[in-house]
Amino acid sequence: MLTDEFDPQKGEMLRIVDEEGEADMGLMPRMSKDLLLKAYRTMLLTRLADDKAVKLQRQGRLGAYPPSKGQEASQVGPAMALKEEDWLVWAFREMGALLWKGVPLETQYLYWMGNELGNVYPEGTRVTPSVVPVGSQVPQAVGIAYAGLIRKEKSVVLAYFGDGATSEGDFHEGLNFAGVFRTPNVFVCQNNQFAISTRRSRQTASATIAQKAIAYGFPGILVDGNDIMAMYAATKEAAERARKGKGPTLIESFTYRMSDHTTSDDWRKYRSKEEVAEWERKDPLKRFSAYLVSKGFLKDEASLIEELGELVEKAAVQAEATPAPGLADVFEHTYAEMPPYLREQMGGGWK
Amino acid sequence: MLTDEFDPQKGEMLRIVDEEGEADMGLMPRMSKDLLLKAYRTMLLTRLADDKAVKLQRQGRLGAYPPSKGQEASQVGPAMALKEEDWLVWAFREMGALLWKGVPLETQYLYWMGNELGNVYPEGTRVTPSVVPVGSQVPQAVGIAYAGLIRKEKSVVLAYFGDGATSEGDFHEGLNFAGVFRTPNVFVCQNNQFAISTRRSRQTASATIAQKAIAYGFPGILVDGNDIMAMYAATKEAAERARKGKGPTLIESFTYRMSDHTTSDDWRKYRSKEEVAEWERKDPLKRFSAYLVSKGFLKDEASLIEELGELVEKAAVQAEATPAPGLADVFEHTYAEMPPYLREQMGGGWK
Amino acid sequence: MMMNMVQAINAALSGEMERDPSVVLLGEDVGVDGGVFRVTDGLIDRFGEDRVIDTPLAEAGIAGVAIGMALNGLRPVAEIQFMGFSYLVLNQMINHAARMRNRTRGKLTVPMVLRMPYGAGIKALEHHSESTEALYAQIPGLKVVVPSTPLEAKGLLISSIRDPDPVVFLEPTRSYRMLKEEVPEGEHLVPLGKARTVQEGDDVTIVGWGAMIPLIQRAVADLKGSAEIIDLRTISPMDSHAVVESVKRTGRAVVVHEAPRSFGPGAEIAARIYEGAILKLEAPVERVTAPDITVPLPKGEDRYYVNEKKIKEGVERALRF
Amino acid sequence: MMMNMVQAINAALSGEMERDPSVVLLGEDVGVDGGVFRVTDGLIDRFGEDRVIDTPLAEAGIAGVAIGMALNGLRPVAEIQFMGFSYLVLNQMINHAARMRNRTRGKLTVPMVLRMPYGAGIKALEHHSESTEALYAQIPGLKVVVPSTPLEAKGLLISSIRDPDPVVFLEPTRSYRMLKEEVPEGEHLVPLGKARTVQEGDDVTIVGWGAMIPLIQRAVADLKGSAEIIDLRTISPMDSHAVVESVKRTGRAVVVHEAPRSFGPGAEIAARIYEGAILKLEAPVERVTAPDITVPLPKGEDRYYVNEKKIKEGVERALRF
Ligand SMILES: Cc1ncc(C[n+]2csc(CCOP(=O)(O)OP(=O)(O)O)c2C)c(N)n1
Ligand SMILES: Cc1ncc(C[n+]2csc(CCOP(=O)(O)OP(=O)(O)O)c2C)c(N)n1
Ligand SMILES: [Mg+2]
Ligand SMILES: [Mg+2]
Repeated sequence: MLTDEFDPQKGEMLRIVDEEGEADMGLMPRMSKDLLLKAYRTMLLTRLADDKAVKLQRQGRLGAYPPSKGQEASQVGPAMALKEEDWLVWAFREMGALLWKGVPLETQYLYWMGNELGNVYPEGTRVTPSVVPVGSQVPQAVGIAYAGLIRKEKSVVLAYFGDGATSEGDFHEGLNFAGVFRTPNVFVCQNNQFAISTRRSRQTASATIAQKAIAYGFPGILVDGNDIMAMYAATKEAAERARKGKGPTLIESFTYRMSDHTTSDDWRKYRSKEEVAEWERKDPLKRFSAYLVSKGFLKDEASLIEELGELVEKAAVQAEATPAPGLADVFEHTYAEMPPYLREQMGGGWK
Repeated sequence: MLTDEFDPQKGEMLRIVDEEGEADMGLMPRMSKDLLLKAYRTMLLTRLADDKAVKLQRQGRLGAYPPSKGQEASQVGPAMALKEEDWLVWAFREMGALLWKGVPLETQYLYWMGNELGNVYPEGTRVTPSVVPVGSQVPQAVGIAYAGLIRKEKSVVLAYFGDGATSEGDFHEGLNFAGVFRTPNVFVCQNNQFAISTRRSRQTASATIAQKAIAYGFPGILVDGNDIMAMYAATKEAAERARKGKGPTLIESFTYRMSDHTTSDDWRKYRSKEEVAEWERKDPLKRFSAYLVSKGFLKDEASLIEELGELVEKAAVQAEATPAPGLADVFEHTYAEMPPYLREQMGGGWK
Repeated sequence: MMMNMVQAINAALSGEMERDPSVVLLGEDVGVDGGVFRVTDGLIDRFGEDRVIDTPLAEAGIAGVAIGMALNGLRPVAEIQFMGFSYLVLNQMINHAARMRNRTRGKLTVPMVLRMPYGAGIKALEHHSESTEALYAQIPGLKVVVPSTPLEAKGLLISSIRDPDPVVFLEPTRSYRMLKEEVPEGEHLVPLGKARTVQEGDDVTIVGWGAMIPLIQRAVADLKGSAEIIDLRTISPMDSHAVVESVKRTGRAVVVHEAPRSFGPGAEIAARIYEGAILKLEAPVERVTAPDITVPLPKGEDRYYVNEKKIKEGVERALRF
Repeated sequence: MMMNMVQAINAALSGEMERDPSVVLLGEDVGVDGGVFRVTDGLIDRFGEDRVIDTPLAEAGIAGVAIGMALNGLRPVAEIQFMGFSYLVLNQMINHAARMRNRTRGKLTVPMVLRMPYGAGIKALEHHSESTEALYAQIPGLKVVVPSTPLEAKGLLISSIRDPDPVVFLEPTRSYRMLKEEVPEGEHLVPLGKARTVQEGDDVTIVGWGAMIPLIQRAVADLKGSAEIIDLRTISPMDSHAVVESVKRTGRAVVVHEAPRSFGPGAEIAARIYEGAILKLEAPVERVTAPDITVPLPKGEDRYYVNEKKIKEGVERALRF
């Protein structure tokens, strides 16, 4: 059990591939070449799509947007451990995870462009919509998992949230319920060191976030969030534990937000260029590609970039071509059946 | 440091006087005979006043009331460690602590009889009024402590709450703030094993409540809550640490509610007579009096009981003699200044 | 069978749990203890602790977990122990439950019921007497339902459980054991969003709900003039049509609620009456409510609570105008 | 000095912090970052991190801590980053801040300000456009204040900070940088609980606040007939006297707010107008509001937000009646 080997209270962190791309094969999970390449592809797509979203925002073609840059391993690694019947519950900065789980890029763009259709995912995709109120999704994820138990499913529910979210009551209440009910939950805290401008050290005096699991009676593990192998391995173990009825796990993904909080933010207000440069060195994509290159798995990155770039452009075009919601759209989903006064309001004065 | 010697993660619990009244003198805090007798007196007064409150309720002379029985040491011990300038923040089941800190019994009765004057304490008594919404007082206690820091006071803020309260978001948010701001707070969780009918084991999967402090980066300690010496010693150490600017402490007082949750409750619905009898054996008053008797400090308990019984009767009479609030009372404290429409409402129709 | 409201609610819950395995109950002390008012008494024995769930003491968590359950195919009925503690769930209810349908254009929905005892008049502890139904009623996407009798409670609760949208179900504590009436054993449905005419009349329309209904009935018993009494049942979405049509006939209206006056439900009802029946109104709409103060502790409660006398005076003011 | 609303609020805060050492600020990102709207920019440098406090991300905690501070001699000004996240503080505000004075008969009080940006009209992210002022306004013991211009913001905020009771101070996001006006450098006070006549007129009274005021002004610019515009400023306790007196003169009233209609502040205002001026009213009170739906995402926002056209239509309906 990785959770036994790595004790967050001792500051121990699971890392499989180091910053130079060197792997500790003793810890390496079984992953086929195809799986590895698909993971890299998703991470790279995320990076490119993220860049594009920022550009679209700057051009006024997309609203405020929270970039994923630097967190691609932290996002994709856990999602890779999910089966189709498993649920993915996210916050708002998990583009890569959603891409892996089958939420199309154009749908994601649509959401950030300000269209509710961006919350409508392909039939059967077990992904909840974005949750902007920080932390609210945590107890919801526990409820989803509980329902799975009652309905005799074998599904696992993976919930993402940030380091900032761990300060909210909802985080606490959710994890506490999960501990009591032993629900099949995997909690992934993307500790990207900041909640907007607030540093992790100011967020909580707890030495690690992983050790907060001790308060809920289940294991917590600290993982290098820029190492996709480590994130995958830790989540896979946690998902298996959950599936076997052995309860939840808290995974702290130790990573870094390389860009602004959102496009409305300016990181230079609260951190130094040196600090950011230091983390650019630790870029999860670089590390992963170094590993893949060393293995001889990754050869023609340039043409991959080109291919994915085209996908990104297409998704943007498609999203932009989607018409804005009509009058009925904004009214008729308030209730299953529209109350008479609402129909009147729709008819008169709000045309 | 007791917090170093007793590790809640290993299940270690601080106990100084055991169930037979035998003391571990190596751990015994310095306490004068007077202090000991005053403590016993307060505990006994609490027991008698508590009994009386239940009787008054049964006679329809007092409203729903949450008995303290069994928790007298857990309440009085921490309060004993406070200085006059220190604050005491309570929930709703801390009669003994309030008596120690100077809130008269008749005032407490008045509150449970349903009169707001029961929230008005003698000038200078640094005690906040009852907090019924479970857990809300925790962040408030942190704010009080922070204000003390800003105002360059050396005061400590002691906050009580129950095992049930630890599940609330407010508990989490409050302790997390305290950790970050290193406020002079002492948090005493009276783990009386129940939140109404809900057992401690159902409240959280955490092995102890004391270990929840690990999530907030400050020490936690598990203490035998039926041992007044242990509760006093642990709180004294925590208060000193707080006063020195070394931040907060979480104390889990391991105790038992020997009576009903409130007079509206019936404990036979959710626990066995055997279980309750087992804890009656561990009665904190018995233990303390055995110790005092063995020391030769306590001689004439009967006349003490008589004296305190009279105090109790007098307090009840005094509380009952207090007139119900007048019309102006219920209106005029809504704001510092009464808005015109409220004055109108008071004038007409609500006479 | 003769039942009080507690029994009727219990019957509604057990009937629905019997009928539909996706119905689950959760809340503080709802299981072993049967709820602090014994509303869920015996259900854990019948349906097991997986479906009658004693939760940790955390209201936001309860609401959040219920939302999650509803998203994954269950029909949770969550209990908040008293309305005064329900402010803790407002983020979950407003930001999530209420708008899930809209924000996913109908793809994801939250068919849940949030039950809670509410209202004063029983000389309870602090925070145990709140009636802040307007907090919930103002949120698009939520439904707010209040039963006034045992029979109504059964019918409205069953409809609430089967409703595809989140319903806040407010149980007037004061009415829990006030009265027994005949309640059919099997299915009994009362539609949401439809007011009920408790008593027909021609001279004044009195609108109320929950524990106000029996008070209103007694207040007008020896009225000179005939009063039409409307039990609103669903505070939101409101059946203003029924109210307005009645007022068009009677020309006078009195709204009775136990919440404080300002920004209370009575303001909306009055506004809709004016908007819909202004040309037929012969008097201003009277609001008989609590004053704009915090609910006093028991010794002062009578200075707050609506009573027969205040209702009578309001009705007389309307008739006299 | 010419200032926009952000600068005026900043000036009010720094002036009060200068004057009174017990004033402290707390909230998410209010320190180093100067707040997400830069409202508190530079204050941490002037007053230090003990008085300009970057908190962990926990709204209930912020409110609870602020209450504690107020109980122990400080005058905290707490920021909630957006009104849509403020539902998390309702338990602390309703159950504690609002009633501390009453429940201790004046012995303990909570002089705090809870500031937050509110309102739509800026095509923001989900949950960043709420205007649920009625949630707060209905709570006895709380005051709810909304400034409409930079000058007003400075004067009202200073009064709010000095007020002995808890004040919820709502800053219309849309107005933050919309307009600059001359704001005096030193002390400038605007009393709470007093409405402001923005423009005098005889034919119709239009009541609004915050970001609605400039919209109303533009909407009536070329009106046939003269409109009296009242900026309510304090939603609660409401200066209904000013509104009612004006309507008694004009005989017609329009209430404009950007919150959804039902159970919104407009209902209470309308009810008080009817109650106070029924015999002088020549038309029903028009409510120009958002519809009863969730604030749409940016692409649909215009279908929700009140605009000049809708106001104009409302005023014309009132005039035509
Ligand atoms: C309840 C709530 N409070 C405040 C905000 C404003 N806000 C949006 S993101 C954010 C920081 C979140 O930090 P973290 O959880 O670490 O996630 P990250 O942004 O780093 O991915 C804040 C304060 C919010 N969305 N919800
Ligand atoms: C927020 C809130 N939820 C529910 C209640 C109802 N209630 C009153 S006391 C209590 C149990 C409290 O348990 P604990 O914190 O262990 O304190 P104890 O009663 O054991 O002293 C509950 C659920 C409440 N008062 N406040
Ligand atoms: Mg973060
Ligand atoms: Mg307890």
